Amino acid sequence: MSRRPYVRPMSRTTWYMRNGRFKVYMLRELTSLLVGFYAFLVLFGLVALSAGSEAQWNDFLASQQGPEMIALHGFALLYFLFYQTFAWFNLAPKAMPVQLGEKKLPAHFIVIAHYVAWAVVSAFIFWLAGAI
Amino acid sequence: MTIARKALVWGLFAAGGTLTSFVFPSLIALFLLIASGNTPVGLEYGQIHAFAASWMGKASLFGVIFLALWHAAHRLRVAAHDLGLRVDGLVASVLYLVAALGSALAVYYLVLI
Amino acid sequence: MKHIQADIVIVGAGGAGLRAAIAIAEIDPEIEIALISKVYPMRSHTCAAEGGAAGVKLSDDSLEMHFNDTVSGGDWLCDQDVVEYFVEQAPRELVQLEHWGCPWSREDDGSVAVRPFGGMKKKRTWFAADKSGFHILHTLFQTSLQFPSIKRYDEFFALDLLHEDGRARGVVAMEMRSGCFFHFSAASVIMATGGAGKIFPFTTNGAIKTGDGMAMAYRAGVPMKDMEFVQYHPTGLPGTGILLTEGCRGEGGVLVNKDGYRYLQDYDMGPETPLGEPVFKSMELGPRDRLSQAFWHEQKKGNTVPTAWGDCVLMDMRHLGAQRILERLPMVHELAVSYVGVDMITDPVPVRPVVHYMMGGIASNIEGETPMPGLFAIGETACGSLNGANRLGSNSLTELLVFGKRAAAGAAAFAAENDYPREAPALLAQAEAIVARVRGLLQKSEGNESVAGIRGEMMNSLEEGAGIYRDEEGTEIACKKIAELQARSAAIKVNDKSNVFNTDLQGLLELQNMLDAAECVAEASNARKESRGAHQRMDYVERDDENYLKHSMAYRQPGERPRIDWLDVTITRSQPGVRDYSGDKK
Amino acid sequence: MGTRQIELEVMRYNPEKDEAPWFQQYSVPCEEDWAILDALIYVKDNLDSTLSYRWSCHMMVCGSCGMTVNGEPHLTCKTFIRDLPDKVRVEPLENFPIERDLVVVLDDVMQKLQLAKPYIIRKDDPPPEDEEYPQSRAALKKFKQYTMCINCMLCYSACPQYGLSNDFIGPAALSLAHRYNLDSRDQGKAQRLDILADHDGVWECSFVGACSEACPKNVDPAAAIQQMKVDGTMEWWKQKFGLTGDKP
Ligand SMILES: Cc1cc2nc3c(=O)[nH]c(=O)nc-3n(C[C@H](O)[C@H](O)[C@H](O)COP(=O)(O)OP(=O)(O)OC[C@H]3O[C@@H](n4cnc5c(N)ncnc54)[C@H](O)[C@@H]3O)c2cc1C
Ligand code: SF4
Ligand code: F3S
Ligand code: FES
Repeated sequence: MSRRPYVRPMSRTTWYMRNGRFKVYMLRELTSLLVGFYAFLVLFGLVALSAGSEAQWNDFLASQQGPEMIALHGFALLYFLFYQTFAWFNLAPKAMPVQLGEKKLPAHFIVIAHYVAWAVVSAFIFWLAGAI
Repeated sequence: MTIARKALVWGLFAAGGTLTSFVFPSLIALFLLIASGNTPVGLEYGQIHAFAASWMGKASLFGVIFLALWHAAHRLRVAAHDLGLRVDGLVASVLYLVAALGSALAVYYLVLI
Repeated sequence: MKHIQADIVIVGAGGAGLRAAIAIAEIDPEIEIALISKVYPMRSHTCAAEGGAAGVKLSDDSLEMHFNDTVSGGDWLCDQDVVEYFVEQAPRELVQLEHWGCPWSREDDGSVAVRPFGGMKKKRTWFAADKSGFHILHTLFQTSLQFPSIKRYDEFFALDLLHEDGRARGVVAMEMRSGCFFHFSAASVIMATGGAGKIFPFTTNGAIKTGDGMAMAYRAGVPMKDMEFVQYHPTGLPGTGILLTEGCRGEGGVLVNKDGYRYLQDYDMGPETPLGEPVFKSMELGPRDRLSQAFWHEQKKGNTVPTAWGDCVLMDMRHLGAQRILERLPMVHELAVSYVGVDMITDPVPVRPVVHYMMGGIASNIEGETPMPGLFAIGETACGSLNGANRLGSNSLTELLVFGKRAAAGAAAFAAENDYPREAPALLAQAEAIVARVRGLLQKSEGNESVAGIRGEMMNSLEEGAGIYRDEEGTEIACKKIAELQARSAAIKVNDKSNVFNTDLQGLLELQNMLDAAECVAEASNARKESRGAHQRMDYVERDDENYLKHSMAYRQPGERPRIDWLDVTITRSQPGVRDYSGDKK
Repeated sequence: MGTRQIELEVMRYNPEKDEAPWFQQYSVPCEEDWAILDALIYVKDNLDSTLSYRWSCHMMVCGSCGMTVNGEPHLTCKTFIRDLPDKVRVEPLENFPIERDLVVVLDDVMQKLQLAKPYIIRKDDPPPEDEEYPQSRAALKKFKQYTMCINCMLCYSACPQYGLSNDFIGPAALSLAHRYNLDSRDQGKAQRLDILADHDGVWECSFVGACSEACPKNVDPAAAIQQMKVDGTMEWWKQKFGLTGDKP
């Protein structure tokens, strides 16, 4: 046979370095580490709470203080906002398009609706936490 | 059936993604407040304990932890694959197990409160 | 050489070939179909058709009117029994496509919408925005995927027809990816290889439209009918030749010259119609031959607009407004922006006539039968005499469907009735000879001519000698030139010696086919000494029903000029009359 | 109109001669309004007739001319010289085996289109042969976007998940299935979901989104796939609660 199709190898471990879009994708996927981390952090809080003593809880709070914690949470907040929250909202209209009659609701409407809902949810959480 | 399992896994993943996108920024912000020594009143022992003791509180805390863990586990599984770790069965078992364990612990401690 | 046995071989998987394949599969799933195409089916040029497909739909319309429009549009060179059958079957075929999922544009009440088209007295062109052919082709292709009896041979280049005792018996094809030769034998063969627009320099046709099927049949002794009738579409983009569909004018676009004057009123298509209110069969909704000829005169008068790509007139659509343009004509809007940098919402677009469609082709009849038993021809490669001397826009997509289906039935019946020996040594020898010819081309190591060079000369000589207007002297020169090029093409050397996807070799094979088609066009233009429809002679300006109400039939005579015969036109109820394109106003 | 000299760097591969692909340079005098395809045609006609590539319509509708231009998948008849630097690298589409020069092997994706069952599937009888299905403009709008796919396969070339595993059914085939699922005339959704919501179907997509960015026809396959995931999930719950008689 004269045919001999050539298969270009694709690196299984570093393919995402090929272009900016793929790098952003990997950064986006890695927010899952933060999600896991904070889920466990909340769990630790629960452990402290479940002991039933104020001291334990305060110890937990104290353990969360300090400049390195500020740096960690600060970084996490920004990273999370850009690569998880905003990314998720921006992609939402693709999964859940809204069509009213003959017109598709423009994607940015759906995105904006998400931001509004997010503001409300966040305000509620802060209110619940007594922060506002 | 594969269809069924994947649909369930993905459904929870998507729910977790949506939930964390909405809730986690505030959650992280609260930790930031704590870190900078400005713990809000609602997180002082009495109030937070009361919240976690209520049914509503328990349910929402569990929901957040469970969905977040599930979301993280599933996404890490995909990321592991993307990074070239091609032992999907093992990776999935470990990650989902951790998520399940975390969720079970959450239930245990919530019941204790 | 590999041998493939089928009951029916279809060459070409465009609209016509696919429609036929589906029809056969529906007639009897036991019939083995080999569907050969030099490109993947959805790349076939049917995908480029924009405007739509004609079929009577509204209650104020009638089969009679569609018949009359088609026959007068074709300047009475249509076979009227064919037209009668066509107009009757058209609506059913279009509904059939609807059932198969074609995304036709819709009216408010959920019924399929129709739009006006040039030369049509009523709105009867079914459309899917401005990608009608694309949607038809993809609907057919996707629908065909459910029939296991349709066995596809994609990217197989058919080389020549096999025939024995005057009967078609199969084809030889080359698999492009391997360079392997395949001998397909079958009881009937359907040619559906599309047109040959690429023999001209400016055309709306894609690279694949090289007249292969015509040439294959011609070489096998089948006559080419009415090859002098080449349709120029009046509104192609300069440079690339990309089409701006007639739908643009159907929606209300107008043509103006350099002074902003709607010049069509000077060519028997007036009076001027109000802007944005097109009137059926007048001004911009006149037939294509008339509009293209009007351009030629404007150019002679110096009324055209000079552009970087040559002389043009302007199509003004600004009054339609952004919304209508973007909803109904999104693709042409994008094409004009991309290829000539003009936004039709804010500016008029430069356009010029470009070669668009071959009315002529393999001689065939109402059944899709050719004079060679067992050989059927459909679609643009065929001349079933629906279109006469000038095709009306949107009739040909429907033609693919109506006669694709009809020929399928004929081919299936022929295959059933005519048992044939499966082993045929004579055919094998024929096949070997065909392969040897192609191998010879590939192996030749000397030669000072090139495919591109000869192709260029062929295109230019046709444009000059057999363009919108013709005369004795010009066609004579063109005939000689084509003959000379045929001889010179023997000196082409194929540089690429590879077996795998050798497009250099393919280019040469296509060029040979194009030269055969070009020979027919030039010779038939030379022979028809009258003016009719798309064939306009400056030395014989009148239509001559006395002598030329006949189809020209070109027969190949190896080493000599082809013999041109004449065949009577079938007339059932409409005697030749005057083509009136002044709307209903006069 | 001026011409501009463009250095084309074209990937060549002749399986009968070359061990591996390599690059060949051509210097092409391009007209300002040319697309890359025109430059390739110039090469074929004037410089080197042995270069192989696919093309036909030159009007962005046949889907033949997809290639990798400066690292990104493009239709070469839609990629204009005016938007490119003086040096342009042209390679075959990524993620497909190279047959020859710029021509890739498409067998895999052609098979996948078939998996999508891209035809109207009915449980009820269709209307009589001279009657249309009524379909409102709104119902048409619902799936129209997904009918625009020209099968150029740029999306497969862009999608890393397809690159990593050819088992993935992939963006165009899935969008095609979605197109029929959304068509008001079709009743075959359950059948399609059975195949496509299975192992190598929609779930293999990790929503990289590159497919939609590459798509020259704004089909947005990424959206189709996410919607199918939602559909698949809903269908699963429906089946769980016996809300659907759809199970074949
Ligand atoms: C730009 C444009 C717009 C048009 N718009 C309209 C319109 O609005 N309305 C209308 O009615 N008509 C329109 N037409 C005309 C109409 O589209 C064509 O006449 C029709 O599509 C031809 O279809 P077909 O099936 O005969 O051939 P094609 O679709 O051209 O298919 C030919 C097939 O033959 C195969 N083939 C060719 N040679 C070989 C070979 N050697 N070996 C193997 N296979 C081969 C090809 O691979 C292909 O599959 C338009 C034409 C053009 C160019
Ligand atoms: S979805 Fe877009 S990119 Fe993919 S094949 Fe279709 S048109 Fe091409
Ligand atoms: S790029 Fe691939 S991973 Fe999904 S969103 Fe598109 S198919
Ligand atoms: S050549 Fe047809 S899409 Fe580019």
